[in-house]
Amino acid sequence: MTFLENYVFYVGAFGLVLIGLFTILVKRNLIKAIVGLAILDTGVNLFLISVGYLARGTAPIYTRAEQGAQPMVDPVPQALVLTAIVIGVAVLALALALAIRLYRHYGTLDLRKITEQRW
Amino acid sequence: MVNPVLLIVVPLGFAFLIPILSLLSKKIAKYIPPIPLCFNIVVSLLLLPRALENPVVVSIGGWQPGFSINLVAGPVGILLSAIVAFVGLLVSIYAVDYIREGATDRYHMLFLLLLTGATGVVLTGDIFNLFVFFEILCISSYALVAYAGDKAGIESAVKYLIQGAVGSSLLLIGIGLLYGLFGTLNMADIAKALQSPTSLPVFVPMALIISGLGVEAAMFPLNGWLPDAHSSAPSPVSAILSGIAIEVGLYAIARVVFTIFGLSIDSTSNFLMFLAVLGILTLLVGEMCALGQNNIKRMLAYSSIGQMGLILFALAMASSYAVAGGLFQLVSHTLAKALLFLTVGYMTYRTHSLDISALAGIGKRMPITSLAFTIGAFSLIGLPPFAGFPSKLLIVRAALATKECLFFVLIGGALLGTVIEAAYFFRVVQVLYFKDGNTNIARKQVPAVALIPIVIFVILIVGIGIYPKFITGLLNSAAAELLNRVDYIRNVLG
Amino acid sequence: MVGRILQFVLYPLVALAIGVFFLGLARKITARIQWRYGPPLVQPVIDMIRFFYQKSVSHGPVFAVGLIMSLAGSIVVVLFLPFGSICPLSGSGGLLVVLYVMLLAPMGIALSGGQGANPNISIGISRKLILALGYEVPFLLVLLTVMTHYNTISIVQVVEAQRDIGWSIASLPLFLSGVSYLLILPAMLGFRPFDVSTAPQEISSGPLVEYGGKYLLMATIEHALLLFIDIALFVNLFLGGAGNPITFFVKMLIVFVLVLFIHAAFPRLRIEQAIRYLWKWPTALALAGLIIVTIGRS
Amino acid sequence: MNPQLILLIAFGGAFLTYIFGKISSKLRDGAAVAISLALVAIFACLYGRRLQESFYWGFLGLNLSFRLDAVSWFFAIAIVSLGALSIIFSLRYMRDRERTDFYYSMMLMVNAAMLGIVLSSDLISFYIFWEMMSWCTFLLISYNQHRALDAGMKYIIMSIIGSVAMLAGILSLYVSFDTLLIPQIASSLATASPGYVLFVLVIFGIAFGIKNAIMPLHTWLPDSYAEAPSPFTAVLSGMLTRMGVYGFLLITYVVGGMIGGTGLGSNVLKFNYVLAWLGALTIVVPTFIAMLQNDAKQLLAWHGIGQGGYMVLGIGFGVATANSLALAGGIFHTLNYAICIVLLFMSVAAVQYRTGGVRDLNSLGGLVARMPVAFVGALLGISGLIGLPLTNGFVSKWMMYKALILEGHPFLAFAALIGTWGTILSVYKFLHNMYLGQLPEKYKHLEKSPFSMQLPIAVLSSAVVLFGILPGIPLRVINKICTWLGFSSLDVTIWGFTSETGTLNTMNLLAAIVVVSAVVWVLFHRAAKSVVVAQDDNYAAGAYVPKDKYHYTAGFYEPLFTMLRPYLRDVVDEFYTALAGSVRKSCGAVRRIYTGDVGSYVTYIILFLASLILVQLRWRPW
Repeated sequence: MTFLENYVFYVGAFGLVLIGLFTILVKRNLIKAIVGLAILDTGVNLFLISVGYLARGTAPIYTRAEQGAQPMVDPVPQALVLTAIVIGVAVLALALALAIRLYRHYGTLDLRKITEQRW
Repeated sequence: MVNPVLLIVVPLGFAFLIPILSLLSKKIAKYIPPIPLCFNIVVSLLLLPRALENPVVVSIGGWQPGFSINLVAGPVGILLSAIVAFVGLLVSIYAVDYIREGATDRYHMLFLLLLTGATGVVLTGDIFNLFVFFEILCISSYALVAYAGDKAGIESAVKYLIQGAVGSSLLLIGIGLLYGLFGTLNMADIAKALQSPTSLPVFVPMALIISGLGVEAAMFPLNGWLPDAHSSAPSPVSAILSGIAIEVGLYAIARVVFTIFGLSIDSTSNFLMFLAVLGILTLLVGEMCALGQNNIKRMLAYSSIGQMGLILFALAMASSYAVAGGLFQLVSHTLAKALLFLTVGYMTYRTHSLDISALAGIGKRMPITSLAFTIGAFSLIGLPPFAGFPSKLLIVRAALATKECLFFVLIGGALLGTVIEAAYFFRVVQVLYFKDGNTNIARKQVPAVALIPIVIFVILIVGIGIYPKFITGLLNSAAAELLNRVDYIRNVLG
Repeated sequence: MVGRILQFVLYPLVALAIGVFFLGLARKITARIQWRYGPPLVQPVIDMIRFFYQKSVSHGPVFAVGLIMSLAGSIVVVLFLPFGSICPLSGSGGLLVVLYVMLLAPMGIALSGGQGANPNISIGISRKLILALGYEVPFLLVLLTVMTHYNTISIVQVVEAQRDIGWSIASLPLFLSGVSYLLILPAMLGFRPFDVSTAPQEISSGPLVEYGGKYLLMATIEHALLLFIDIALFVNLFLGGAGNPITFFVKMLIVFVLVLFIHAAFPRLRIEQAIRYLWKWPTALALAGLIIVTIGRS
Repeated sequence: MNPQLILLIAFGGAFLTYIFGKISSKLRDGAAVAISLALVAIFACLYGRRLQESFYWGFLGLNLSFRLDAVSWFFAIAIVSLGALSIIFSLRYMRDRERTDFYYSMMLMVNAAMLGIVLSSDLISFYIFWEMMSWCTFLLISYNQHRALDAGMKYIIMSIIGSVAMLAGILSLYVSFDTLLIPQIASSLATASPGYVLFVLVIFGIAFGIKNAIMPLHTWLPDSYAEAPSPFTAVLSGMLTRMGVYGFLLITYVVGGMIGGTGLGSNVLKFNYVLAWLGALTIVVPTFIAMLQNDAKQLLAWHGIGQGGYMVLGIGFGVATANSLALAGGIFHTLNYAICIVLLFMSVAAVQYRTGGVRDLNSLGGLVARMPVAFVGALLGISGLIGLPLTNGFVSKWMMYKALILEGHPFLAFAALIGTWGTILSVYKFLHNMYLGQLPEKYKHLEKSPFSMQLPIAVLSSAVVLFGILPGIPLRVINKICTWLGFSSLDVTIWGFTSETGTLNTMNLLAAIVVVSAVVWVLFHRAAKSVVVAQDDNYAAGAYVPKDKYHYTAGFYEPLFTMLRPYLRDVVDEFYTALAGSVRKSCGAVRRIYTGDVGSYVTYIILFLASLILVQLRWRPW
């Protein structure tokens, strides 16, 4: 099972992405759709981390010079993920805030009923 | 020596200054946005001569290019950042009077953030940084769409948010794949390493990035959010969204396609052809949807889709004429559409209705505003002597110069779109001037503060229409920069 | 020079005399065919003299101006038509001008009648114009056939050409046209079965109803000249004109009597029937002639 | 006086008029009249001058330039004169209307734009002025509100379609030859492939055909003419529509730069034959449709289409057979028609002004007694339209007929001649129902038309007669146009033509008619006197007749109509209307893409991405 060993993170990441997308597509409830967004985000973040992951690598921190040429994971994706998480959180917070307002207006969170803006 | 970083830092700083200052006084918030935007215009103009010679490349943190985040202020970047600042300035002046209700300090803060994001997108040379600025732009626009807090606004914002979030996830995946392939995020670096854009491993990230950016740039099947968001937002926000946000998205697509993936007319890939077809499809769908609209702002929103399609088509032709024409169209659309939304803002404010038929007879009650609307509409249709004419002329000319049947057919579609566009805009003009309507509307002009930006837009539209040389020089070098990948790489990497 | 001026003066008078003679002849022959005795041949002359001295009723200046215009138009047309060897205005535009000057007569009557403000007049004029549209279709086709065949727009040249090659009506394509012309001639002259516009029993003579005295005189002269013009045109175009006025007159007389037989024998058609007829056989013949001529030319 | 300055005056005048209007309406009227008369004076002084002026505007690297030669002078003087007369006519007509500032400045603007069209020497400035003319016209047509709105929409949509075609054509020329100067394009096209020349002809033919309302492209015209404010209708019908004729001349010049030398390509000839036939079709059908109309302006509008057919026939045929007589006839007819139709519309407008906007032919009558000047204008106008001898229309029609017959195209000639009969029937109805017959009771005390209306009518009436008697005056200029186009020169005399195949001498004709009329008049005068009686005395014989009832107008040609009506539908218009309806419907269908359900939008995004990747995986097209 070398394939799974090598690519397990990718499979997991894309699995999460697909689950997220599926949730957004299929679920009528806005909150569930937002949860789908969160899952999608997580999947993407996991994917980014996997890009830079090195099996058995250490943290990319040069604190002790004697550690020498030990394999390290790529630090850049981690930085990216940090940013992405922050952004994701902002989006989620905004989405949930909007959901509350939307519920006040419509009395429902069913996305298929909230179609006043169309055509 | 002016640094392009200032273009981003100063508005960002002022944006966060607003909530603090508004602790002192509620009224002060609305006067703050013009300050950094004025500053940005000045800086852009100061940078312009240098940028025209050679793009100004700044690395943040003093790292070597390729390892650090860098800003590339070439002619395109400066042109667009100047436009962003300029349109932003005019809209912020307009908003001084227009935005009265709700938490005005937050509005102004979000507004500045949005413009910061837009400026960042056009200046950055790092693809992840592009994503970050895009998110700044998007999140603030979600919030701004919902600003009024009414039913339509909230609904549109939610839908916009969901689609936008999906889009940016796709963009991020694409960026991740690119990083995985090339180990770098610097656009020039990636471009240098990337050889064949058609090989499958490269195509997948390209497809992801284009789909992701396409959501923001209102490409045809990806633009479900646009008519809702643009029509439900407060008018100044609509003006910015239609005038700046989607253009920035389109710029990002062009930058990615031309610079990173190196597609050009003489490359073996005919993906550009696909984009051209998609552009015309977008154009036709937008114009056709706009034709039957009764809601004026929704009509304008669909018209924006159409215009985006035209610009996309022009950019996808990838000849220097075509790209110059596309950028010209971008400029003229920005001016005209911003003008239209600003005028419509006060018209609908007076009539308390977004229905086109409710605007009947407003030409008599608000003559200057109506005149401005008419000029904006004529410019969008592409009638001389307004700014839309030379830009459309350049695009048609470029399409005919390709001497390819496909482009002849496509430009035929574009011209058909123009006819439809003429049909609905002329109908509105008739309603404004030649229909007797509601006499209850107060015979009241737009307040002077709001009139200033409107008049400036009108002057610019007429001025550029009569004397296009005013900006064609800049546009030509911008087009050259956008198309010349080798020079871009050399300039950035030294 | 004097001869030329004499031509100008005398020719219309001769034409008028012939026309008036035809008017009398028409009444006489019709009467005889219908087993009546009929008025004397000079009756029209007597009438005209009486009209001249009779008081009349007017409806304003247009009422008179229209008639004058109409009469003047007819006289000018006469000047354009070769009569034997006499043709005072041969070099001023040819058949095309004739075609257009011929318009003055109906237009003038219509103008004057319009001012008469009598429904009978309006109905009559409307019928007259419709009928004109009806016979103009074959008529124009016929004229075009002739002009195309001889490649000229001058009547004099048409007549001269026939002197060399024989009568037009004897050659194949123009035979069709000639027959077509004959078929529409009653309509052009306003004779039965095409007298819808003046139908006395229906609309009290239509355009003429308000005319009395000198107005009626002028209308009569106009009609007399019309008889001359249409028949003279036929003789010129199809029967080779003539070297001298006498032959010309004889030819005209024969054609006229032919028309009179039709006039006396047929009842009046309704206007739609008339149009339908005119647009059927005469048009088909004329069209056939024109097509043959055009093909022959190219 | 260079062309830029003239245009500056023209456009500046338009703006000034608007500004003056805000100050005082008297000032505005004065300014409008002064500017339009000044333009007339300028062009009168420029007679026979040739100017060529290039000035750089920096318009996308294109040279914009102006020129003045025979053809532009000919059209320019017609534009400014008719424009000035319309402005003078408007003074009273528009006095108590709304938005007169707008009206006057737009009138001047339209005139200025038309001047720009005829003065421009390169296609891009031509196009710019063309478009400006289009949208100014749109605004003016819509001015009357209500039904005018639809008319305006119809106009602008067709106009935009035409100009879009033209834009494509112009830019295609630019891409091919890298110049837009008309003379240079003309010389470059001489070496172009015949197929390309045909493409240029067709695409410009569509643009100019729409403006000139050639048969399948005519549908905008009747409504626009009928609904526009009448003085503007005069301009619209007189010159603006005829910019199409100017366009055809221009395109003839452009593709026919080689007429003198190598001869025209066969495609050019074929195209012009087709054009001539379309012209013939345009003559016949609309003039017959005109008979059906009961609205004075609609009736004249259909004649506008029909008479346009004569011009197209003359020009197309003239080019196809290299016959300068037909060509000159077509051009001359443009001028003649313009004079006549402006006269007719003014006469209708005068009646409208006095009767409070009535233009229904069934409710007027007998106005000759109340408005003699308008009647004379109408009479001369219709005479010119018909082409009665001694009016200007006669000469131009004669020229075309002669050319058609002698070149062996009797069928085209037949179409033109039968069109004349259609014209006679319909314009007589127009004249009769409006001016002749019984004066309705309510118009018994109508006032005469005011002087500012009588003046233009008088001027134009005399022009009708003057050009009919002395056609040589305009024909000299037209002759120059023909030689500019590379055609052989005509043997023009002041009173007509001399040639072997048929001479035209209007002097003989004039002498004959005048002398004969005098004789008849003397005879008439010598006869017993007549008494003027009320119109109804004779008919009613003293009995009571309801006075308004017995004016025979409604269904004037009823028997003919019942026969022809099924054939005289405007099928093209119906087709376009259906087309527009289905376009609107399909647009409505396309809108359904935006379902409002965010799920479907996300589906679009996913599907787009998935199909991109799958297509590339499967077929690798990119």
